[in-house]
Amino acid sequence: MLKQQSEPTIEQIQEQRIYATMGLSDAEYQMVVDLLGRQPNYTETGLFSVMWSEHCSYKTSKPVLRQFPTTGPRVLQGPGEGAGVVDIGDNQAVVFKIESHNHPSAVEPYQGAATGVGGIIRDIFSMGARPVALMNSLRFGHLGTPRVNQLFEQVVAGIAGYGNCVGIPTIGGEVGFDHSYEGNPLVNAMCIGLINHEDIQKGLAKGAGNSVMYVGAATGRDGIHGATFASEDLGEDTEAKRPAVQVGDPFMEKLLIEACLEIVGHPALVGMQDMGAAGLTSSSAEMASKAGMGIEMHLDDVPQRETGMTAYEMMLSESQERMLLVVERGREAEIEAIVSKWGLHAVHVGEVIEEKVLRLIQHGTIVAEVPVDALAEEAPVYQKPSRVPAYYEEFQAMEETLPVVEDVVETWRALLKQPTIASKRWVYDQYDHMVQTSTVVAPGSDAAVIRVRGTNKALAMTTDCNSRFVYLDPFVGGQIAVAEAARNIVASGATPLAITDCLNFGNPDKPEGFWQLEQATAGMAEACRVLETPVIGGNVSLYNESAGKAVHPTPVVGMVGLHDQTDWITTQHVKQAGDAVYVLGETLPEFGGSELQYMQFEKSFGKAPRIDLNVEQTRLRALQSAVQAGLITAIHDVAEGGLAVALAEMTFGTTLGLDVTFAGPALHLFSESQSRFVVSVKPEHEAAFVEQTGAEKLGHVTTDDLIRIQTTDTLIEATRSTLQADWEGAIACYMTSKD
Amino acid sequence: MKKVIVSIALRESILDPQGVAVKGGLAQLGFTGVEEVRIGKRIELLVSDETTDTMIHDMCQKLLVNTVMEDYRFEVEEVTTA
Amino acid sequence: MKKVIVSIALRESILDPQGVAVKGGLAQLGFTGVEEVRIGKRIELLVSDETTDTMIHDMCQKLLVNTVMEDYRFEVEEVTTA
Amino acid sequence: MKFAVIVFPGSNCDLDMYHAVKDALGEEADYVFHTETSLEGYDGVLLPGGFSYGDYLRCGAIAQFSPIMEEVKRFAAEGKTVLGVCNGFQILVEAGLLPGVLHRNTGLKFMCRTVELKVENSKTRFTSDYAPGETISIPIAHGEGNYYCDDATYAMLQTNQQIAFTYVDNPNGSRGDIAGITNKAGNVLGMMPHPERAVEMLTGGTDGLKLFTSLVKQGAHHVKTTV
Ligand SMILES: Nc1ncnc2c1ncn2[C@@H]1O[C@H](COP(=O)(O)OP(=O)(O)O)[C@@H](O)[C@H]1O
Ligand SMILES: [Mg+2]
Repeated sequence: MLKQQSEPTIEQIQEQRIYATMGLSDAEYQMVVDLLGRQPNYTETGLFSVMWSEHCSYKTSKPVLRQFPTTGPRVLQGPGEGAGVVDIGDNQAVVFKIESHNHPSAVEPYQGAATGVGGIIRDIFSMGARPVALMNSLRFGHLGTPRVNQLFEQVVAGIAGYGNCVGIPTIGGEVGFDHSYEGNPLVNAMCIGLINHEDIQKGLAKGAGNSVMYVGAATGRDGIHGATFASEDLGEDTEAKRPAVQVGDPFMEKLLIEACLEIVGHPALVGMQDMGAAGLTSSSAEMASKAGMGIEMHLDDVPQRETGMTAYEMMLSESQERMLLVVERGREAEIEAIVSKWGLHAVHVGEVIEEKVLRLIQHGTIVAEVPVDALAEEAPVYQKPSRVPAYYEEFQAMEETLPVVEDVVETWRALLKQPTIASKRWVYDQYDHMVQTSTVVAPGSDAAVIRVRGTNKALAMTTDCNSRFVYLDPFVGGQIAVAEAARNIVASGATPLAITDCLNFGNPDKPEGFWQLEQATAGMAEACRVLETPVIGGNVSLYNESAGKAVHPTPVVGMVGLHDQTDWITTQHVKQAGDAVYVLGETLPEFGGSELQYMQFEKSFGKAPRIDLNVEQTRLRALQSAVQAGLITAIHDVAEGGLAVALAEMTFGTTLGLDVTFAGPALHLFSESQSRFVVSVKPEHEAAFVEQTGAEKLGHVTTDDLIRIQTTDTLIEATRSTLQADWEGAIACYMTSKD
Repeated sequence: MKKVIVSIALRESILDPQGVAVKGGLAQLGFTGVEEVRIGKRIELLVSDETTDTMIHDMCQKLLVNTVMEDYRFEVEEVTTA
Repeated sequence: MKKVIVSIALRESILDPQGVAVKGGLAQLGFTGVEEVRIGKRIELLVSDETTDTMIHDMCQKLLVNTVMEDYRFEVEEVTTA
Repeated sequence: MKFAVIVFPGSNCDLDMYHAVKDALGEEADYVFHTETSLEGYDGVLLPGGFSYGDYLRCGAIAQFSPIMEEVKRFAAEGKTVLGVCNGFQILVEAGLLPGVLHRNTGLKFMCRTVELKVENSKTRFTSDYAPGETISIPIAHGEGNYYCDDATYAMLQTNQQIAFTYVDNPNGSRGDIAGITNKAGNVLGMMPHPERAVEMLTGGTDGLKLFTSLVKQGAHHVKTTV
């Protein structure tokens, strides 16, 4: 049985530096004392510790995030709310955001991934939008060891379990495998929603006297600030009181979605926000702070799943599937009527007050009272020192050495079996990617596409980041991450609109770690400016390290694009024999960070491939006009594994083959030079296509079960069905093989 | 041959959405006297006589039980083969 | 207050794919002496003192158990509230 | 014809079913909430897919006790059309309107893909627009679609021609490759594949549409003969 622990006193917090176990530095504690004009009690210290954590305050990353362009003609809401909003015409808008759940997934992969999906969905519908699609971006260690296989299997199952149950199609994503993620997998989830302009909600606690209402799951001791329990004086009970794993309840989420979206149009609703990280604390403090008001909360009225919870525990709990609503005074019953139809309750837990404080009342006494702005706005911001890492200088100084490939066809086959390149069907077969019956391009092509029901428009979406390039050269790698996403959007026939990003990095307190963050975001910012894709929101996940080793810096880009007409939707698969095959973009001998290099050396080194953003943008524009002119039958961007892999992938799932000639040595077929596409075109459109894009002809599509590539030094041939079998079976093979 | 019955339950503090839904279902059926429902697993293993308790604990901790969220215990019964 | 523990198992004649997979998993871990694995449910109910055995059978047959494929039995324990 | 699309807490293919009827088929449809008790005025009832009550405990187990289900049973007993897809099928089975049970796929994983079905019986009111033995492509999306029944039941299904659809390549371990069955009277169909997801070329195919057009033809016929 749990023994009720008495909380440390105000003096103990200071003298024993208990605040430090919660993650506040000495200077930050002093700032709190100054802001309050007194020492904080235990609950108050807890409020500051979570609100001033990196996760909530972005105290380390704010300076680098300021580089991002966040506005544009279509941007209706940039960073700052639950999710960004972009106009798509006809009074409609698309709402999207990506978020990480790396650490919870490392501890409990199924629930960690599931609750990651649940959390990002709430960000979308708390804006008032109907969630219409989910995406994800995953990174694991080298597949084939029991530990990595189990993480991969459970994370995918968790994403599937949650998304399938709530009825939002998971229509795409990416999975990468690299030693750098061995001890620290990455699990990023993205959600996309649709909304009418007038329904856009802001999480504002306006109007003194209005009711603060709690809807959703009861609060338990889930995910409470782990650090707190590490303090020694908790002794025996530490194990039992260890922060409990957060369990997702997708059924509850589904009810919340329906209830909240029904409330969105209701005049009695003033504001709405989900309880994400730091649960009740962040939702209440932020809603009040943004509205220039305060909130008084009666903790005894908060629905509780466990008995004897302290104010500290309730405020810091990260129980899932909870929403906080502000409702016009006197009209609570109208909201309750809607919510109860869905089997839920809207519970009055507090009121909006004039005084700009968060005041917590429990058992008839005030247990905490702090200025809301101090919590939500006045967290310190740090400019961390930055230093160029030795590895980078070494890589930059390296002589470019070409890899040696003895048997080109064997290498080609081996690359297609690399889990990062191999078919991800094993993954997306487990996701319901069709529910809501709007999926036009399902997983398996460059970007996924859903139609916008009731219009002739469609939305394309992708998540991308080649972290090996970011590791080799964060600035260039950051540019490439954005450009690659744009390529995938354009390859689907759409116009890029905007991005959301998830910055997965190591420890920023190490100057070399901060340098990576600084450089990568600078590169991304520049690419966003040139490619005209503003950043409308995102998430930062730092300290992704295990045993002192950081993961490859992984700034995942989630991009959404728009098709004004569904006729423009294009996929990567060739459609008909006789079509001409073209390549756009120059192939150079670039192998730093390539899949070939990793396959041969199990590590990445050297220089990242170069990229010229202006060339990229010109090429993207040219392709878009070619698509819109109806000149193109298939487009695929050239990514991991180079041209050899891209050409093969164009034929997979079809019964067609290719006969092409490549004006370079066979080795260059595996180069990962940037800004390249392979395209198929009907013979009658070749002239117009070449004129618009300047593409170079490779050959044509055939009816044979054969891919034939003549290079300047070798003729390479393989049957499509063999290559496809290699590519299709690889992941399942890794998952069933005994190691 | 021995029969091992492993009983697995979610830790007390961990949310059991299934249990909550089943409680609701029972209430809908008119069984209102049900305070709480917790859903766990019951795994029956038929093992060779050489299997020791330590080995069973090992199986539980390595595979059968998710020790981050679940507690378990087991009983062993002798099985007389006909 | 009484605590009811319902044990639910798949009928013997029905293939238990999960059990087969777990057996394979155990073998992979080196536990080769495992002949068979069957995975069932264990439901714990906290019920009012008035709840009779007939009522519990009723709950099982109406909701907790699908009698087309599952068998069940239950035990009742008294709970002393502190 | 006018269809009722039943909405249980956790249903999530209700929207798809509704649009299949309204937009692709051009007939009338209403959402009917699970707490309703009347199906007056409807010619057919559609139980959509999803995860009613989270599919906690067993798929469809809790939904069978929703207030509307008494009325669905009455409706079925009157010989009117009831179609349960995916979770709807699971609910019909749990409610005893169809025999057997659906349990975990043998591969233990949720599967979402388009599969080929064989129309085993094209004489039902749900399949009359299909050719006998026709092969059609329809999406599946389920983790527990593995149909099981005992030998006697299986023999009965065969004798009475209650097997409407089978899988060409069994994805989940279903007994006799069963993908969909009717009740003995032929007015209740349960199937795991989603015909409502195959009604438009834009979203992947139209092979499911004939199921709905069959119903409309039969409905029109039914109206004619009873007036
Ligand atoms: N985690 C995932 N979830 C869903 N779909 C995925 C996932 N990973 C990859 N896919 C799908 O597999 C296909 C190939 O992925 P990828 O090789 O990353 O494409 P690209 O290099 O064009 O970005 C895409 O359609 C993608 O959406
Ligand atoms: Mg691509």
